[in-house]
Amino acid sequence: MFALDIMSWILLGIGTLFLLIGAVGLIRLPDFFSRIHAAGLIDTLGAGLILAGLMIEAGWSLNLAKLVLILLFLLFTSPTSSHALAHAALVHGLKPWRHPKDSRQAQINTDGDEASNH
Amino acid sequence: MIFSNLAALQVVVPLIGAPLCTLFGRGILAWALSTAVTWFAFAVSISLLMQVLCCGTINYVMGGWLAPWGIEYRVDHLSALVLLLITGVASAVMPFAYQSVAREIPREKHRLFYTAYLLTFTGLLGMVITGDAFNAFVFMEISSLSAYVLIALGKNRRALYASFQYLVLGTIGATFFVIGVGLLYMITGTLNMVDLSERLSGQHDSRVFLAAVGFLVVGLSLKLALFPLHLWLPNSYAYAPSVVTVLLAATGTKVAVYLLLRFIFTVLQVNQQPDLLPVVDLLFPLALIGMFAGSIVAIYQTDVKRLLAYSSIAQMGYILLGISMASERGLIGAIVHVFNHGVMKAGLFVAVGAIAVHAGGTSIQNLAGLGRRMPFTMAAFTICALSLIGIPGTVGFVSKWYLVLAALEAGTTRGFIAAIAVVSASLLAIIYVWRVVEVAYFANPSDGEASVAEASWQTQFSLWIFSSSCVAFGLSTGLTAGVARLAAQTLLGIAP
Amino acid sequence: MSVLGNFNYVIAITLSMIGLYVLIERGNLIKKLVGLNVFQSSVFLLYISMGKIDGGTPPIHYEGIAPFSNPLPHVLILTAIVVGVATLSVGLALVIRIRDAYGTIEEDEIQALDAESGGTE
Amino acid sequence: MSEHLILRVVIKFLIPFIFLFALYVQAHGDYGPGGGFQAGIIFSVGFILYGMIFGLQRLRRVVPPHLILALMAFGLLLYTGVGFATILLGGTFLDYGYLSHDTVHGHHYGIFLIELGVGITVASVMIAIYQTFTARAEETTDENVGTG
Amino acid sequence: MINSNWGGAALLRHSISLFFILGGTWLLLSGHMEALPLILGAIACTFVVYLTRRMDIIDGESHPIHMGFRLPSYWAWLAWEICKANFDVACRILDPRLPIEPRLFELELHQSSDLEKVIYANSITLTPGTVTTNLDEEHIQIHALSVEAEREIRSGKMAAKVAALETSE
Amino acid sequence: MTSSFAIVGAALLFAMGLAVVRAVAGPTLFDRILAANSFGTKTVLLLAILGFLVGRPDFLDLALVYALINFVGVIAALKLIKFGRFSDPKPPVGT
Amino acid sequence: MIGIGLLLFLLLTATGILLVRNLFAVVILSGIYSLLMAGTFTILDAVDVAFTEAAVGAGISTVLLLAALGVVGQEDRGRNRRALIPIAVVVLAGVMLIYAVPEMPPFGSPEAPIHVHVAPQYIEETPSVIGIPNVVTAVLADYRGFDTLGEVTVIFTAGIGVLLLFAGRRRKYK
Repeated sequence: MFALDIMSWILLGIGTLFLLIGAVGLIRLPDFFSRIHAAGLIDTLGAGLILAGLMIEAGWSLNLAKLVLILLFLLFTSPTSSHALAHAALVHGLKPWRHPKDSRQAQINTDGDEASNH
Repeated sequence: MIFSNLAALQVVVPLIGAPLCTLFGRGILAWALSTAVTWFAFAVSISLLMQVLCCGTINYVMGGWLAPWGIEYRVDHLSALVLLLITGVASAVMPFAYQSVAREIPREKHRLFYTAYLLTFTGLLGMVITGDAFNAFVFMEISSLSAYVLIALGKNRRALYASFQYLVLGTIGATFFVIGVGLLYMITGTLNMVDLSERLSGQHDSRVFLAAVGFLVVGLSLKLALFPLHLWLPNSYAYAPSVVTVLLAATGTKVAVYLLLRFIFTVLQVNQQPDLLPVVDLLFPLALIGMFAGSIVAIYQTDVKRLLAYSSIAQMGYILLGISMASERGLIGAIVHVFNHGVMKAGLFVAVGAIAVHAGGTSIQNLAGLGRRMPFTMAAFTICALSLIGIPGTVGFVSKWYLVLAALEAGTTRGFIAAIAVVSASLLAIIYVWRVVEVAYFANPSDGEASVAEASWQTQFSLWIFSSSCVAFGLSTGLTAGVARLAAQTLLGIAP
Repeated sequence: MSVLGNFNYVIAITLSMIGLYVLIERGNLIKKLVGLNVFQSSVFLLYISMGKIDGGTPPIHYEGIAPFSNPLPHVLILTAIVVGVATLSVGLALVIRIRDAYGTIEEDEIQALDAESGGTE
Repeated sequence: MSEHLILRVVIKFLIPFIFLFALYVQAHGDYGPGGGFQAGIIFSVGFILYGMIFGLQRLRRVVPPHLILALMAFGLLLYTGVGFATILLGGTFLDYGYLSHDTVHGHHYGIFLIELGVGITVASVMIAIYQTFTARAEETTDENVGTG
Repeated sequence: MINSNWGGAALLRHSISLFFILGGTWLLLSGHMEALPLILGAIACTFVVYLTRRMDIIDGESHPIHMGFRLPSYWAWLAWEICKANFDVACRILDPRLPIEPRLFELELHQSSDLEKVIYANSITLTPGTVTTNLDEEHIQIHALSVEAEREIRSGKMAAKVAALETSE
Repeated sequence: MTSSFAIVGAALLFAMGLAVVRAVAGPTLFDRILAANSFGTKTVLLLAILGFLVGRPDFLDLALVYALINFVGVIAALKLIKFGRFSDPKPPVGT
Repeated sequence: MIGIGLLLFLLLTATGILLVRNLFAVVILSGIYSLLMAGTFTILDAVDVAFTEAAVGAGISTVLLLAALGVVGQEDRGRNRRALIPIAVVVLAGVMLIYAVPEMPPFGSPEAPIHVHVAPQYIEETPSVIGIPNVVTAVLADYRGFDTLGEVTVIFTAGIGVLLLFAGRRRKYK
């Protein structure tokens, strides 16, 4: 029993860690497209590990089933919405940020988009 | 079985009528169904009134749960009278509605229009009959939501904007009401009005209580278009379809007045709490300003519908004046005026609806010479207009008489001011009514529109019901003033 | 009892005032409706805060759990939420119609158009 | 249209489960959080998702507007009908105890039926509102009113 | 009813499988084994199957029963890949120098069915560091956070795994 | 065990705060939608945690609903952006 | 503690709604606001309400608002009313409520009037008289079933209203 608790703690801990890193990335990364990757961090390992930790805690019960359903649901929907979001942004004309050293293109200002959204 | 469930049927039958109207109301059926429902409701309200008169207050428990736990319907003299007004107006206007709706609303919308009409009707009835504060809010929203939609159906695009303004202000009003009810609930733990009043005694100096009173009064004042909060009213009345204007002008604001009376007297028991009297005192100046501002603005209107709308704001001032006196006579005046003003405004707006159809518009110029072209309509209009002034022999006189009596009876300076105000505002009413009547009877019609036909018999039927009751209730005051006296006594907690 | 002790109420009141301000002050009709939403839902918060009881749990009977929070505010607010969404949808429908009829959803422009097309006021 | 490929496949997969979940919420309102209203909303969300991905035309073919209107009225009638039944059986309006010999069972039936009525009305109203709004959006673009 | 180009037998098979999947889900959600909830569950599942048929959304795309048990083993592999990628991205975010070189690139698709394409695209998105931004008949466009992520995709390991899902039937 | 749930809850709250900041700050609409989406995921997790924290795991139904609703909201937002309005001019080609 | 955090976020989001000009962003923020509100409700033990608020506020309302934005465009041109009257109204109402706060029953106190008067009977009676565990459903559908009838009627009214506003051909206004 104690071993299970430890397992659950570890899973929750790592999950929380990834969650926080993802959230920091959401703020820290330079443009929309790279932020999607940070959000992906939260959606996959953050959510997955936390839910897994809870599953261990729930034991063999109905709650386990529900947690599995939630996880499955998240794993189906989150890439779909990420993809749709990225695609829409590209179609809409948002240009991905490139590293200054990495390209000869002029750097595209990500802030200029507000005005053209209608 | 039916007889013991009358209180429930009063609301539930229109409530069932609405979806039935959606399902089956093809063609003329929608109108027929609505007529049947409103007339049935009228019959029910008459028998409810008789029941109340013979055996006192009716309590009906919904779902068999006793009062503070379940929702209770409570019919006393006041609610029976207001129910009678609502059902009476709604059913008497149906013959007029048949043609008016056919003209103003596209055919494919009729079914939904009558559904919404019945829903408004249901909401108004529910607000009056319920004895539960939160239930009143729910029904308030039913009636308001359907009223917004009905107003927006007017032909002019301004109807849309008027309706939106009404929606915003009406929702603010309703939300304030909910805040007020919530605060009261917070310190008592109950929502039933009678139970509330019992449990509130002794808490009258609590700050929560005072805030609750403030929010309730402001919220309801928004709904009843008390003077500085009246902004939604003129446009809504002016641009709504005729039938809708009749129903709302005659009953919509009256129901809000009813709720105000209910809360001030039944729940808060202002008259027994000397430290609460400032609440009603505050109504006094507002009522005076409303009376004069409404009348004066009405004088300058060029559109008869708007003129009548501003006159409604002024008349609301009379009613609040009566309430602010918080005496038996004053309340009788207020209650009688609620009833009387409902009847006469219904008549006036039916007439204006007929004029709009036959004379091509409702601006004062359109009325030129109508006294000869539409003699019956204009005669009925004039009767109702005279009672708006308060000529003896009409209903308007009765209510103003009680108001002046109450004012003089008070014997204070304020009383004298009130009495003078009632008389002088009536003089202002003479001016704006005269402007209309003069044009109708003495002006020559502008060229071209030579052949204006008299309104159809259905319209005449509705119109004459209202105008003749203006005279009938003006001559025999037994029903209105008698019931109003009993209602006032119940409100004030004086044994009849 | 200090004001801070009723932190929830204070926040609910502040929120409702922000909502009310957006509702009254903003000229854009959609924004008004969003303000209305904020205003209403903060009133819901006020109600729900009353219902909370220290150490309580949701009022669903479950073996061996003692104090329940008060279910009545929950019921009232369920009804009020429904009323809120109904108002919102009718309001939005009106806004769309206004956009059709006037070509704008800014309050001052609508009023200007109304004044332009003549008529009283 | 490529975005549609991913969205289409995922949503096709999800919709049955959304419906099932809505019905579960409807049926288990007695035991846990939920009830007719929430179920109705979730149910309508399933249809709205379908409408968003597959277009209004197909949504209208699945649930034609006249059917929606009828269902709206039907839900409300079901609710009031239960109330009338209790009156006819000798109780007051909505006194479910009279629906069965055993009062507790009566309450069960009553709650079940009215929650069903709530669910039907709410779901159909939400679908109706969505259909109406999007239909108007299409019309507006057809006329090319622009953004001004 | 909307016409479907799916044959009657396949449609029936998918309907029945959907019914049982839904039934299982219902049991997991409900947990009440009394008669009434079970009857309600049966009614609910039938109703949902009816609705989905009416919506014309039952087919192999939405209920890939033909992939059978190969799917879970793919998921296990994918989970491990996701863990590795997560670690990589997390390091990049936390590194004070922020060593990212975002790039967009296109690849040719070798998967034949729509379903495989979708699984492939979603797997790419699910793996942090790469997001599918466009998918059409022959090409897939990907936004990657770093050169390494791009190289990983270009290696084609994942594409092969996905392609193996539908073969051999 | 409870304390560890509380710690996770607090961390989630912090992450949610960052998401709200992103949603308010923008700068593009897509950032806001992304923030809302990620916010939704965190709410789902928070609810699941809360269920265990309060000892009433039947909150999980709620979490499931949140996940669903969040998805719908994002799809609706994208739909609007992509078409500049809200509907397809013609139904897409069937399957 | 989590509750306080959520409340602060609510304030932050509401301020965002107040200040942000782009209507689309406002709608997204109002979606987040609803989610936060739902979270707060959960913490305050109102599970059913949280359920509904999430489904309605974050789901349906957002979809409807977005649908409407699709028709009316998403600019807030930002010409507001003269701010004096609104500020006065808001301050007045706010002060009135804040004034009442110190005398409100303390938050969470089991002795508050609402916890001793009507509600205890609901909680005690429900399992035996109505026979279901969820007290909220029992009160909603049974004790106060008539309120719920009103609620359904409100929704029905909204549906009828929207259909009525859009039925038929578009009318040309003068």
